[in-house]
Amino acid sequence: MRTPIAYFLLLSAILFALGSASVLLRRNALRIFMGVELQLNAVNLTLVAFSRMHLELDGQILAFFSMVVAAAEVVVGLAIIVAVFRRTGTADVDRADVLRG
Amino acid sequence: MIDPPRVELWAILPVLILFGGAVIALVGSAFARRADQAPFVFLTLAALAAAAASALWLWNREPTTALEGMVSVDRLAVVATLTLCGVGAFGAYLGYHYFERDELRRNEFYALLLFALGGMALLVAAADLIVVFLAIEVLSLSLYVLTALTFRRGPTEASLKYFLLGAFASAFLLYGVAISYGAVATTSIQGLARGLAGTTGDQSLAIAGALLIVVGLGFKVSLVPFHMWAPDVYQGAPSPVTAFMSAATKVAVFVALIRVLHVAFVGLQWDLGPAIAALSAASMVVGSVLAMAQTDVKRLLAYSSVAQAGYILSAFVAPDRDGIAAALFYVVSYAAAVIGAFGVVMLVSGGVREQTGFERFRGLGRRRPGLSALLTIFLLSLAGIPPTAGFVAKVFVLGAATRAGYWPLVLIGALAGVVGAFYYLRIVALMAMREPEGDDVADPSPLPRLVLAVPAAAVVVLGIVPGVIVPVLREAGVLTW
Amino acid sequence: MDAPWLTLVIVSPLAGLPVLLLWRSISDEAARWVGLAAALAAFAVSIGMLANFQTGEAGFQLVSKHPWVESVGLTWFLGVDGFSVWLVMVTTFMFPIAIAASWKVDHQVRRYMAMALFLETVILGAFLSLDLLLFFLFFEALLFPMYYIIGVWGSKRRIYAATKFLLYTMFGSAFLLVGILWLYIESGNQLGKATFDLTVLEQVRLSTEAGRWLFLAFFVGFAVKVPVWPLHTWLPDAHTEAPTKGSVVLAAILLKTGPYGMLRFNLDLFPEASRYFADAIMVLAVVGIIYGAIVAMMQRDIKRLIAYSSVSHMGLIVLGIFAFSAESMDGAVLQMVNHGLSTGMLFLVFGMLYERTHTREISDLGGIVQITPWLAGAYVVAMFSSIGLPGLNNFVGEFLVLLGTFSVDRVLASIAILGVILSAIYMLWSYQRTFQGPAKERWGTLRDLSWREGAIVAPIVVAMLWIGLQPGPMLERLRPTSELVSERIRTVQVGEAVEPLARTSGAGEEGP
Amino acid sequence: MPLDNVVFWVFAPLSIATAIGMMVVRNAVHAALFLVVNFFTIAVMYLLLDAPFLFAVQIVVYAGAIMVLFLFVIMLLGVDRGDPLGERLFGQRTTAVILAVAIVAEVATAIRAGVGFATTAPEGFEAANPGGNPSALADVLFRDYFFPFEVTSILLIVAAVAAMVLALRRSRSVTQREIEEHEGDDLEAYAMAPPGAPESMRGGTR
Amino acid sequence: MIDLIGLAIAIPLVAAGVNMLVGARLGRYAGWLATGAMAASFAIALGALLDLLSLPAGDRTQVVTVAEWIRAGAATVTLDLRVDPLSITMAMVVTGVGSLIHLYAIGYMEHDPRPGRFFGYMNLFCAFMLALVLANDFVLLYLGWEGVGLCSYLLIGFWSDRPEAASAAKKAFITTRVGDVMLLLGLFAIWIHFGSFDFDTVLGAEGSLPEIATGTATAISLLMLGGAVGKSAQLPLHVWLPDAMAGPTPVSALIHAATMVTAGVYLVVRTHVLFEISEIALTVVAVIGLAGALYAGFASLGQYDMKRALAYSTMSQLGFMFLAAGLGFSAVAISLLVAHAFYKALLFLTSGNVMHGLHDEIDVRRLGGLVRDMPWTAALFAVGALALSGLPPFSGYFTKDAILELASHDGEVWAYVLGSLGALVSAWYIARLFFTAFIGDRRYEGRAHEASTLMRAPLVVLAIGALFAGMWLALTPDGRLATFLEPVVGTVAEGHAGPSAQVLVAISVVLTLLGIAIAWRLYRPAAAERWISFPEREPGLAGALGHAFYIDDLYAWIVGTVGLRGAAALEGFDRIVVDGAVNGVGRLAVRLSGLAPIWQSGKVRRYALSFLAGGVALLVFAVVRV
Repeated sequence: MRTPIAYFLLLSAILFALGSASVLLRRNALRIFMGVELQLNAVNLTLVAFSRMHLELDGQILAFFSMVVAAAEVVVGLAIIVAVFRRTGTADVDRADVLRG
Repeated sequence: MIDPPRVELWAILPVLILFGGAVIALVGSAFARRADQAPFVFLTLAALAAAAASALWLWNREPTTALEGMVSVDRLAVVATLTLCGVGAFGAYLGYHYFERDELRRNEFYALLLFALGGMALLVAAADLIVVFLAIEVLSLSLYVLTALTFRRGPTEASLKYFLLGAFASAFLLYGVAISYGAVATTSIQGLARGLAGTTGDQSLAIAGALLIVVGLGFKVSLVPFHMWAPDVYQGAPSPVTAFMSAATKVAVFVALIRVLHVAFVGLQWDLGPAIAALSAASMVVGSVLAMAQTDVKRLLAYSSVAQAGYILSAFVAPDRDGIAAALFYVVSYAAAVIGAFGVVMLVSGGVREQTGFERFRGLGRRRPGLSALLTIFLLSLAGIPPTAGFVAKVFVLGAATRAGYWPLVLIGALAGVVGAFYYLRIVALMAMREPEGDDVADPSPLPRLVLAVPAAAVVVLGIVPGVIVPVLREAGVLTW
Repeated sequence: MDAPWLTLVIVSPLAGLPVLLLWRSISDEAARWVGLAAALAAFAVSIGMLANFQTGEAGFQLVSKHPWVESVGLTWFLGVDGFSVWLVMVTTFMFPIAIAASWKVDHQVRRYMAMALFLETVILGAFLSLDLLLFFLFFEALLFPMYYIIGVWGSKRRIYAATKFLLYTMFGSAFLLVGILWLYIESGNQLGKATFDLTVLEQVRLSTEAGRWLFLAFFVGFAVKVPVWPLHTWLPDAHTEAPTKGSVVLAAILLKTGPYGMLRFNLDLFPEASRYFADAIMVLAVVGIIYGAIVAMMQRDIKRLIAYSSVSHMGLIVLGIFAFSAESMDGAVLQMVNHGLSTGMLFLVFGMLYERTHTREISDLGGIVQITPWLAGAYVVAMFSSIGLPGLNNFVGEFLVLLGTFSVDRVLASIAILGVILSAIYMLWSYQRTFQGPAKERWGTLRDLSWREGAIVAPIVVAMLWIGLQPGPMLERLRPTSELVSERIRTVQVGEAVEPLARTSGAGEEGP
Repeated sequence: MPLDNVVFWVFAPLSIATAIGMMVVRNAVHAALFLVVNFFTIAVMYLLLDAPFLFAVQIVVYAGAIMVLFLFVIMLLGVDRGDPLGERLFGQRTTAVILAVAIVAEVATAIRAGVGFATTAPEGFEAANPGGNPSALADVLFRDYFFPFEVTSILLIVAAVAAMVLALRRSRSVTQREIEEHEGDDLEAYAMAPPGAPESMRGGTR
Repeated sequence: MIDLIGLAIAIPLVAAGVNMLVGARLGRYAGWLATGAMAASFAIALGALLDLLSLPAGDRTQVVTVAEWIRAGAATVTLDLRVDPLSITMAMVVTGVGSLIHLYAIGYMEHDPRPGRFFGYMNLFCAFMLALVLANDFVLLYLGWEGVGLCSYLLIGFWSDRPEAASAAKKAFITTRVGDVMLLLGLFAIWIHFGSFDFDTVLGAEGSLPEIATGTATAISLLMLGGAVGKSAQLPLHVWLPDAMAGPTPVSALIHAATMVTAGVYLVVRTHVLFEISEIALTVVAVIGLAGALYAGFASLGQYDMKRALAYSTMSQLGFMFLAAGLGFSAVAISLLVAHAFYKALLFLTSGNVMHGLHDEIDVRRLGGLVRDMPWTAALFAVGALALSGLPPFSGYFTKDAILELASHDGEVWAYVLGSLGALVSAWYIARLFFTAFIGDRRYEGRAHEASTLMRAPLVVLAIGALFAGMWLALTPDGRLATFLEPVVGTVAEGHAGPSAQVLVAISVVLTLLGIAIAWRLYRPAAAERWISFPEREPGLAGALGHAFYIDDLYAWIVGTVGLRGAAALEGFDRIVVDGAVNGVGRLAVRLSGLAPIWQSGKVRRYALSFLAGGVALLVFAVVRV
């Protein structure tokens, strides 16, 4: 393959940035969380690209682990969001501001 | 057919014990949902004791890495594990008292506590960034749940915030790991050290990776500007959880930071130094200043813990065993003081309603001389006033920073200490120099006081004869690769 | 007799602490007696120390040196020389008096006494430690008990005053800490082994630049405690709001840690910088003398007035130190003791009056002298001592300081001497308004000094007269040290490298 | 123009586009679907990078499991009405965009220094994949990385516990109206006293 | 006896201690104790004097070693005492006149509630005064110097419930302190130059002049003079003396007439060698003295309060002493000092009698004709007046007029002319006092009762002294004071300029009589209402005289208005600016901290924002660092 590795890395950087941006911009907890997922995927892409560059599989392994972690996080995260929703009836994080100052 | 890996389970005996205890507690809580909690406490304490014992047993091992270089066996890990076990014990007892008093049956508490401790014990022994990442995830997930454990509005909100930002942070951490992997083609901590040793040319990639990792870990220890979750979460979480979280997390993550900065990226120390110093200074200043106007003790302590993290970090600019020893001493004394402080707050605040405003502490010295005396000792240590451990610790870290030539940082630290004295002693003044008002909801039971007298004694003893642990810590500061 | 005298002196006040801390149900009366007994014990021990003090020795004596935290080079390194010996004595002398004077404290007596004894210990430690970190430890440990005493047993705005005192002095010691650490590291770089040992640090050769910066760091730390103008505003508040004993200890002893620190550390460690900054500091000191006196004149509150008079007197002490002449240094050290006695007694006697009248306002008082002649008499003695009447203690100190300064800088001395007039003005004027004039009938029923109070005041008067007429024993003990130090300083040229100090008795060797 | 280039240049823009879409659409469900597509494109990238196994896992785990879970929760909570795009936090949007751009720029600079924009991956990746990518991965995973693998199991247990504890709530779920009623007591318990405390609280400077 | 001279100080000191501590229990015996102590120390002084006289003139300077006081650096101060003709003369005056006044005071203070305190202070004063005159060391002299200041403060303010007394005491102490400070500076200068405070080292043994530059000598002498001026209430530091009369009359007699105020003269005479080295200083002394003599003389004319009038007269007499010292006639200055001690004490005590007899009435406008009620007192006052006015053969003549005589012989015409004017004025004002207070018809109600014998006896002794001491001291061959003092003050150079002695005698007698005549013309009984109503007719002149030409009022304005305003301003500066800055910093910090909620808004996305910003910042650092 002749596509420079950097392209993949840049792509993942862009995706990572978009992910963080949506964390900052969305008010719905779920969608914030989606942004985080996007970030994790971007990182995975970086890992795989580097593993390709270094001609070794560790990167892919790491990506694999990160997927598992992502899965676990999703479980917990969604549970928390559900719990909050049940408590307050909304998933809008801007309304979760009892604790401040 | 592949050759089987070397499985040296003894190397992670403490971790195994903790996780084992966690699983047992979990099963137990699953079957005995309404049962009395006492057995769980004893189980937890037993597990902690066993873990501590096994850690001690590891003390004299030749420093090495085990499990295919994933875990390092060294005295740093041992010391950290012991500290964690101690903190865990107090956390467990405080939690027990807390939930018992309001007849809340939260038997999962112990399982989650042990899981978190297991993750921390793993973190302090991690010899590979991927293990660091996984361990962080383990302890974070446990803490998210612990934070929410009373399911009142505050805890759930705190948990949500903690989780969202935590996930955000772990993405950065992972990105950092990935980039460092890209830069050096390994994620092994010692491998990174070897890879970076003697490399010349532009290190931007590696530095970027290192800094992203610092961001990820800095979030956990609430360094400015990654600290903003801390006040909300500390205030929102149940007091025993706050106590445990604020003490244990810092111990574990700072030890991990030691491994990352003093081993993995030690080759970049001169590049990273200023960034570390900046973070440290920012944390000390912002934390102290913002704490001044607080009128809720829990929240005030949260901000103060931000400043404290800054102090600990200031020792990291000196990449040598003395710097490490200084940081370790600070972490230990901080852990003792802060868990004690939150413990007292828990007793004063009157159960899950968590009334931690200043008015609860007015004239406490008259109503509850014992509690106020304890809290005073802890606050003095946090403020770094002799003869308490906090003073010695502050001298150690600032001395380390001075040795590294960062005397502006030292000056900032010293002056931030003045601000610190202001808000810590505000509470002392509140307790000792004002007349009590309103009804007294403080917990009368004597046992918790006795338990909290232990960290108080530790704080004073360490303040007068720090020599009892300093040699040990310097031993722990010797890192080989 | 050979004993670890200094260690004993430091720990002896703690003797009473276990009782006070552990015996929760102790009666107030018993607590008072325990406190007094411990303080007296400390005095007795310090007498023993004095007896073993070799007259004519310039260097440190009765040195005891034990490693404490080897890893950082912190040592339990105590030593006494001409500078510190009398400060120790005045400390142990004033504390029993101060405690006896606070017999009237009625709430939380147990804690009060415990704090007092703890305070005495740390003050003594500060005066005796030759290890910079040890000194700083004590220097910082001073703050909390004082803060607590002011804040808990003080008068209306006590918390404000206590906090201000604490923060202000901590602000100063922040710089001090940085300086100490810097020096510590520097010693490590130069001597291989980093240390806080004063006698070793004297050997460290500093660049002129570094020396000056360090000097400033140390100086700020001590200047706040002195207090040197314009860092003085914490003093009036603290003095005013503190309970009588607090004011006495604060004025008599606590302030002395500042000039003592300058004398012991700034001059020893940074002679070049000391010379370089001497003129500026002397000017500050003189400003302090005049300024403090004039502001004192306008105070409506006796305690504030005395506090500002302290600013003035402490300025004189700093002047004496930085004039660098042997006479002025002798005078300065003597003046530290004298100021302790006279201002301490002023606060003491006024405190007794305050217990009767419960007002500090000058305008509320008047004509007291006809009602309580003895109390007034005691006040007059203290007043004239602080005015510097020959035959009483202050005169000797002021005389020597001004004489020594005059031999160095005529102009400054001639300005500083105006303080002598001003002190007469504000003291006599306030005396006239409070004690003289027609007696207000509301005070008609005041009791005169009781025997207890008389017994408290008498020792101070005796000491005043003794120092005033026979200062010889004191002077001859501190003369060698001051001559040594002033000789060294005078030989230093600004901008040149400095020869390390050679002490007659190498304190470094002694001890295990 | 070699095939992989073509593929990359087709899918990279698509990936970015879908990411943006995920970010901007109002409806949560649509956002989730955008995200699924995005995951597909990333999977394709894996393929380009000779990671067929991850390609599979990506599709199965992410696009399959995780996103379904997301959609499920969205439906469960009924928050698919979508949330208003109007921004209430001052300067949030601008700053966010600036920061995002900054990240890309910085990472790009770092990559340029560390990797170089032109360098293509060396050939001979097959050598690292004896017996095909999956089995080779297996070798590495179960030898070098067996311990982290075990740790992930712990992680999953914790996740399970967490979900259990959080989901099996004692109290029944409440409606919006009841919240409003109970708001009060919770607030007085948890809301902060406004900073700038009353005089009585002030120990300090005045 | 000389070696025991220390006891002359110790005995009154001990008595003072006893009186001050347990005086309350002693009751009226306190006075006897004090008087006894004074008598004892008088006896010792007398013994010392006799011993001294038995010695050859050459070694009449004896130093009694007592103890070392201060030794620091190069400075050494001793408590040694010096017995030489000058110091013993002063000691005699102090103890002699002192004893008499103590005796008198027993009667005078019998109704006072706190005699113990009073006599304690009195004895303390005598002890300090003796230390002053017997000191062999400038610092010890300074101790006495300040000590007498203290006692003067305590005694003026003895009736401290009277506001004017309290203020007067304070004023006296502070004003003299100004002089003391100059003296102290003088001592410093001496030490810088001579490296010692010892008289022998500084002043040189007899004859041998200390080697010292004229400029230095001038500086030192002028500083000393400053001290002397303060203590002796000379221009411009004289303002405290008239007010000091608020104290009990014996105090005025002892401290503010006989002894303390003469300390300045003693100092100048003692250090005359330094003054003589620098001619300027000497001239300044003479000028100040003469100016003071005239100024005070005229001021005295404007006073209606007997004691104030006498106070100004004291000042004027002291002026003459300074004049003498300034002209170099130290011996004469001392003899005037001695004589003045007698008659001025006498005058004060008689006026004390008046107060005592007329319950503190002292305003001549409400006196008059006292001669009938208190003949003794009137007679004694007359004696004192004659002595003061300088009619031969009374003391004043042999002392005051001797000065003028010598001045003219030396060709100091200005001094002679103005001095004679002063002499005339002296005769005038003292005669005025006698005429207005004692003759004519009564202007007071009731009867004034004559003083008791106890109070009269000492007065008689004083009167004898006032009459003949001058003559005896001046004429009798061996008693001649000048010769006795020669070893210390050197010989008085007899000049021969100007008219002959007989002419001068004639002139002085004429002038004195003229003064008395003027007084009679103005204040004779017939003219009573004229001089009483004088202020209404001549407010300007009367005011000027009465207020002593308003110098005091000027000072009062400077200190009380300008000074206080300035001080108040500085106090405000301290409170608002200096302290305000400190508190401002604190307040600012708390304000700052109060801003937390703006950012710590509880909005998790804000948190994420700052998080991301931090990360970006670190990355910036990572890439642009190089």
